[in-house]
Amino acid sequence: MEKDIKFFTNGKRIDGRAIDELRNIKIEVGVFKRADGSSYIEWGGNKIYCAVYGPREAYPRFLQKSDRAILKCRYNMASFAVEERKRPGPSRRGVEIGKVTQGALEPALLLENFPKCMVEVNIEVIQADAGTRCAGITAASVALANAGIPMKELVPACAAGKVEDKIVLDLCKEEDNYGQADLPLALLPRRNEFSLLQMDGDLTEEQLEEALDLGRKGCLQVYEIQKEALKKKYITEDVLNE
Amino acid sequence: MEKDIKFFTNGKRIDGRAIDELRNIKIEVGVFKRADGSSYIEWGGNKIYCAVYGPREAYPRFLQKSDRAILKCRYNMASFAVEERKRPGPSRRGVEIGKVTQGALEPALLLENFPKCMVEVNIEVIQADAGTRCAGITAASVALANAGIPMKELVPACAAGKVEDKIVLDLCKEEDNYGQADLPLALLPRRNEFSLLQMDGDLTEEQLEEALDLGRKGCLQVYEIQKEALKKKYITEDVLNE
Amino acid sequence: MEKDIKFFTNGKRIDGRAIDELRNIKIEVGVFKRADGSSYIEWGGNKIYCAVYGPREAYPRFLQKSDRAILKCRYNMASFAVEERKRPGPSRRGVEIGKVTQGALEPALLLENFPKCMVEVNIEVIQADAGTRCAGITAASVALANAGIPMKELVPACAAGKVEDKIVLDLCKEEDNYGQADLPLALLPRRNEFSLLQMDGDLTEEQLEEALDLGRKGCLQVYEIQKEALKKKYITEDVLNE
Amino acid sequence: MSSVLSDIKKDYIISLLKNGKREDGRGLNDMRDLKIELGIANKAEGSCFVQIGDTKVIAGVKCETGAPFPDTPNQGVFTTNAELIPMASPDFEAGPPREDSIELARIVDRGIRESGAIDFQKLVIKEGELVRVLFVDIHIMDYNGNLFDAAGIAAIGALYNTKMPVLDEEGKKTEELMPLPMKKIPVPCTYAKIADSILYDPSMEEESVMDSRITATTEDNGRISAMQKGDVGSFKKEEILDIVRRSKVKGDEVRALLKEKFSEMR
Amino acid sequence: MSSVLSDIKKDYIISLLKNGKREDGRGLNDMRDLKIELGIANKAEGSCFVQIGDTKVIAGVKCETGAPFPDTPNQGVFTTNAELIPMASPDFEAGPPREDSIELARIVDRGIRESGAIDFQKLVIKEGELVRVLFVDIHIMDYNGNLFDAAGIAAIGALYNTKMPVLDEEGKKTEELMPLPMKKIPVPCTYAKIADSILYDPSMEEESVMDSRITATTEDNGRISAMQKGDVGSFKKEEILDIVRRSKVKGDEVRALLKEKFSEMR
Amino acid sequence: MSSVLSDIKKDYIISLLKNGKREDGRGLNDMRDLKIELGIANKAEGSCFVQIGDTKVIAGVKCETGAPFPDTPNQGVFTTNAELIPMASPDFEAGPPREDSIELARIVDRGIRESGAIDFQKLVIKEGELVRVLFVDIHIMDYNGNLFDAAGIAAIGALYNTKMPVLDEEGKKTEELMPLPMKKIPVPCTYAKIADSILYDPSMEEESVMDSRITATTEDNGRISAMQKGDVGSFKKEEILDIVRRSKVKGDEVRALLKEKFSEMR
Repeated sequence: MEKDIKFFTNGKRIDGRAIDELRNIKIEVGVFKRADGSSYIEWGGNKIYCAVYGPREAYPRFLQKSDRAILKCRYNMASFAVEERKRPGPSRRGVEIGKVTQGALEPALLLENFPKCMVEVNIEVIQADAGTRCAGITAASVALANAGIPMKELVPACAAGKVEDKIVLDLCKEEDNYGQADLPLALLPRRNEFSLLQMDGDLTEEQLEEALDLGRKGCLQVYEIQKEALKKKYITEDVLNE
Repeated sequence: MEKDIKFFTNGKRIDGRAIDELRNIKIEVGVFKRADGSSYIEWGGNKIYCAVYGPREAYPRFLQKSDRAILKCRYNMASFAVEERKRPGPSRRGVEIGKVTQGALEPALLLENFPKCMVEVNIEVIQADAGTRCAGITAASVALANAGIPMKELVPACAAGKVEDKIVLDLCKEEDNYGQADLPLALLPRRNEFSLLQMDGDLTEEQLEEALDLGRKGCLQVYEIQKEALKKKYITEDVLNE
Repeated sequence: MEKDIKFFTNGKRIDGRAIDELRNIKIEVGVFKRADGSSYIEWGGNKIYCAVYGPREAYPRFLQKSDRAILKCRYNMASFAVEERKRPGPSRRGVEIGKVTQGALEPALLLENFPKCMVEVNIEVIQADAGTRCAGITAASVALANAGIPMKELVPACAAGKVEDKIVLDLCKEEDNYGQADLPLALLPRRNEFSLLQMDGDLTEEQLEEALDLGRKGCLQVYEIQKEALKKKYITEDVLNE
Repeated sequence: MSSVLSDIKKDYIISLLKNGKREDGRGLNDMRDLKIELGIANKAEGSCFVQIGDTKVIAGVKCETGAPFPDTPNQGVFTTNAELIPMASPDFEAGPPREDSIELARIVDRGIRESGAIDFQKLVIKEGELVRVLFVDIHIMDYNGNLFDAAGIAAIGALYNTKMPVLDEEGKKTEELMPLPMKKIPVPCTYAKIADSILYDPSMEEESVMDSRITATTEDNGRISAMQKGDVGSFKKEEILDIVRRSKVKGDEVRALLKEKFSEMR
Repeated sequence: MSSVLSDIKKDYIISLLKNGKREDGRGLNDMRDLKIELGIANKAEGSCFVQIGDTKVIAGVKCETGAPFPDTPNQGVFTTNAELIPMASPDFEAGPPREDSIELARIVDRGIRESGAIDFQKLVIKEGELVRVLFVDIHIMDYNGNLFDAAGIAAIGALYNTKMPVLDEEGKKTEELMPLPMKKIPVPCTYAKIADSILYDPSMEEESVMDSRITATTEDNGRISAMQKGDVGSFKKEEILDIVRRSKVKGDEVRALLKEKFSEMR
Repeated sequence: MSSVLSDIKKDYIISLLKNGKREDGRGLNDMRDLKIELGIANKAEGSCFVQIGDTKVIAGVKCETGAPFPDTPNQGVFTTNAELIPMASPDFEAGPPREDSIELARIVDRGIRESGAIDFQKLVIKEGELVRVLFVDIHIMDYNGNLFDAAGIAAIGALYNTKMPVLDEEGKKTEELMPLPMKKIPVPCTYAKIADSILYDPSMEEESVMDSRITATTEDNGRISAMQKGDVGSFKKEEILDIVRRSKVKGDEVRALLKEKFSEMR
């Protein structure tokens, strides 16, 4: 997995960023007609769409919960979203990401308002470039808001990582592939708790703490971008409605 | 797809037919005991069986329509029906042919007599030799009649095509593989409308018109053969019952 | 299939046994907590676990029988149970063995006591060494007893076979692979009838009779081991409960 | 069938059997009309249509070449597949019990493979590298009882009907055709046990009420090459030996018809 | 939709059509707004986003190399796949009617393959051994009627947008890029038949009540390269010829926009 | 479990936890009895049985040779599969939640792969052409909570237990056996969060009412090689750091038992 890469030049990272700097992020809200809520995110080289349906009656019936709605999250990568063509259809990786995405988003939603119902989140990656799961969660949270699903707070997500023994924010492709650790995080900003936490690589306890702190800062920046996108959507609509 | 083939010799086609001549067609009615209706067709080198079940209650339940029966058409090719062994089980090609077969047959049936029911058509190709979908529709229509499904009219089917810039009837294997266009048609004879229409290749508007006219003539000949087969079945049974 | 193997030396078989001698068999009862009944069998080089669940309501619903419980038997081989890794998941071989296992066990059970229910038998082969189906049936019958499923009698199973024109009991791997016939049997000891009977190879009528007789004797020895295992379980529990 | 109806039918069939009679008038040892037709599908290298009463089955053989299995480098490859297509029965439609078609295919497969009917070593083109690969595909067209015998007879018929291309030294197909290296004609005979009667060639009605089922496959020389007890139920030793004796006789009758068809073929 | 609601909607749409009107104010021959964007996914060798009204579709092309099919040793390999992902419609979720996506993919595939849009012989690297393998994957993102045209236009757009690596003599990728050997721009035009009216580019509402559907694919030269009647229903000869005539005109309009986009690309 | 019953059980478990107690009498940081047995399946190249309380898991390793992945020509291939077989739980029967077994396999896989436990470069036979291919298959035999730790420990145990054939220059197997090139012993420790308590090695009862779950994998040197939050719920930074600290201690205890077993093996 290791490769002879020079990750830092004059304190700048391989793509020119500072260690605590996010890639460019752009979020659009309400991009689809058919879905109840939707969003589009560009995050570095990632391009991801999200559509939300629901709440509606859950089926198959045996999935229904008598005290709240269930949340289904589907993460899919287009076959042409990566260098080597991916076989169309569900993959083991996609299934796992769908599962952790659900776990990351559900604590922020008031699903108890809708017993026996389901809310479906569909995340479609059109162009992949490291960090798709964080970008997908970020977009999904905005699409859920756009669908009017009642929520306690938005869920921003962002990875921290370790490269050449330095803790950095929001890994790019090379850092992800050849770095020392990757720590995708999702934050519940008001509760100040992490609802997504995965880690692969090699960290000391101190590095983990540093990475959690830096990742939290990144999430809070993403949070601002999420709010901006939603605000812009409302304002635009208000202007149009006048 | 092109090949150096001489398609015409002294005005005769590669298999000796005139341009508006069908291959030999033989239809048998009521060939199976278990099915509610059945038929067997030999059309040139094609050998195809058809069995019809129904009307009976449609399942799974969510498929039921409150105002009429649904028509399910399954087209299957035996693994040994073609030169290169076909993998057993459903194929994408078979799924599509099942779908256009259903579209071709349904307009002739009085499915509104049987709400919440289904009628199932099973087409099994034992030997394939160009034009299986038209032969299958032709056989299926006869099997539906044999099953006593109420219908407005029989549905004959037949392809027209273009070979060496000439419009010809009922393509044989070589003409199908190396010709310029293939136009499988199914006709509703009383309404004089086409209920199957597919085309691949290259036609001018004038050629399309010529092909539709020739195909219609072919369908009407097939129609006579269908009626003969049913008549023969009834007469034979009448004789046997005396 | 034939190979230059010397199957007998001084009247002893390739693994030192006499022609009517079983391999070592060890049965443990109640090895799992979650299952309603369970067992573990070591039979020669075979290591097999069995877990029984039920009776409980049968699903999917359309499988329910109004006059008795259904018996489902699942036979699975771990991917690492054989020399060449087996692909995980169900195999055609496993499906067939599950079916004959069900047919062998069901005549001994009083399934009519539990209409609309199902009893599930799960057989898991961890190490395979010829004769897994007989060992599985033997273990399953004990696990059914451990689960308290009412039964008329236990079902022991054991193979006979033909090697170098001699009828032998309980084939080992080499005898199974390179012998002349294999005859797995399950016995209903009280009725003195065979509820499993398969045969592949080449037998005369006389050899078949000899093999049935020898196989029956083997089954009766297995029967004693089954009863011992159950007795030991009860006694141990009684001692513990005092 | 509801269990009440089934019980009534069963009682009726048993009461007939007590007098040695069957619903369709046959004796316990009678087969329904057997019809065998070879070479009915000309894109197949070999094919066979078999009709037993109203049960109709078609088998086709396709020949390819490919690598042998690592553990049998000096043998051809042989695969049997059976399709219980919805054409044959309204019950095959409703989520067909896949396991029935697997059981059927495996029994037919073993009946041919283990009997040594085919000389697999003659199917080797280059040892360990290239061998003939045979596919037998069986289509159940009209299901009215006793699939096992219909499928088994159709498979062996299609194999004897097979003409495959002679290959040159490099393994390429030539125009010339050759038959498969066949050695034996194994024939399966299936019996239903109802109450204490054991009847040959069960009809669909008989199958629906039978207690158990057994198939015995015999060869020309009267030897037994395969047996399989199916479904629930059990058999006494004497019953099994009786079945084997009957199968030799009935197997010879079916073999005679097959041989007649094979000789017509030439 | 319940059949009562469906009937009411159908009556309303028909009453409008009697006066030559459509729910959304279009004429019978009008397409909704068409938007085409090329090169929207840079990991794909070619990509295209197409929007017709609120229907949104993305097509991506991936190029690999591999063995040709045995029966076409001198042609590249071409595969079309369509995904009616649950993102695009609440109905795609409930056990999606797989056959719809198969039909869609096959129609798009044939519309391109049979029209000779691609010079498949130029995709051969070494005859019989190594050829280019093209995958066109179509993602339906927002389903609001007329998938056939959106998917067909997206596929041809993505193919014209494709830059694939030039290969050296040994078939290895070089840094240089080259376009696909494209020859034609086939454009599909889809019509719904409702009562006796035939309307171009049906909306989702119109599709939900239509009697039948037909797609005609035309080329630059006004020739017809593919047709497909879909769903139930039937067409008179005159209707078919009328549809073909209309498709030539509408197809040219779409082609003009495609060509504009292609020229921007360079 | 019905939600009413679940609520009652949850209340009971929480009330115990307020006093630092658990249903089965353990402290928050106690593991149930751990039993490890190596070499329990002799057809596998390596195998391990792990029992944590009443949870029982078996892992087996099979070694083959094959081509490396194109993007890692100088590394062996490693695949982890987990089977939540119906033997282990009545719930696995009813259309098993496939995604649970995928998640389990992926977490175990990453815990071993990313920790550098195996020296993958030493599994190369001929760079870019032939490498060792390792399969770890995990069978859940009796499910009573905390599969993640049982599966992870079984996998690493089976890998250390593995003896694979030494290969000659041509890549052919010799009679000689060699161990896998193992470098580290990563051990996963899983915690349930219930109300505000965080308990090690949750039982099935505790899992059924937990708010969230987290697994931390540590190595000999006290470093963290993998973490995974599972299910719903969320964790404070302080909780995460506390979990990591506890995992170092508990991981060392499990590692000590593993090392003891490994040394017995020789």
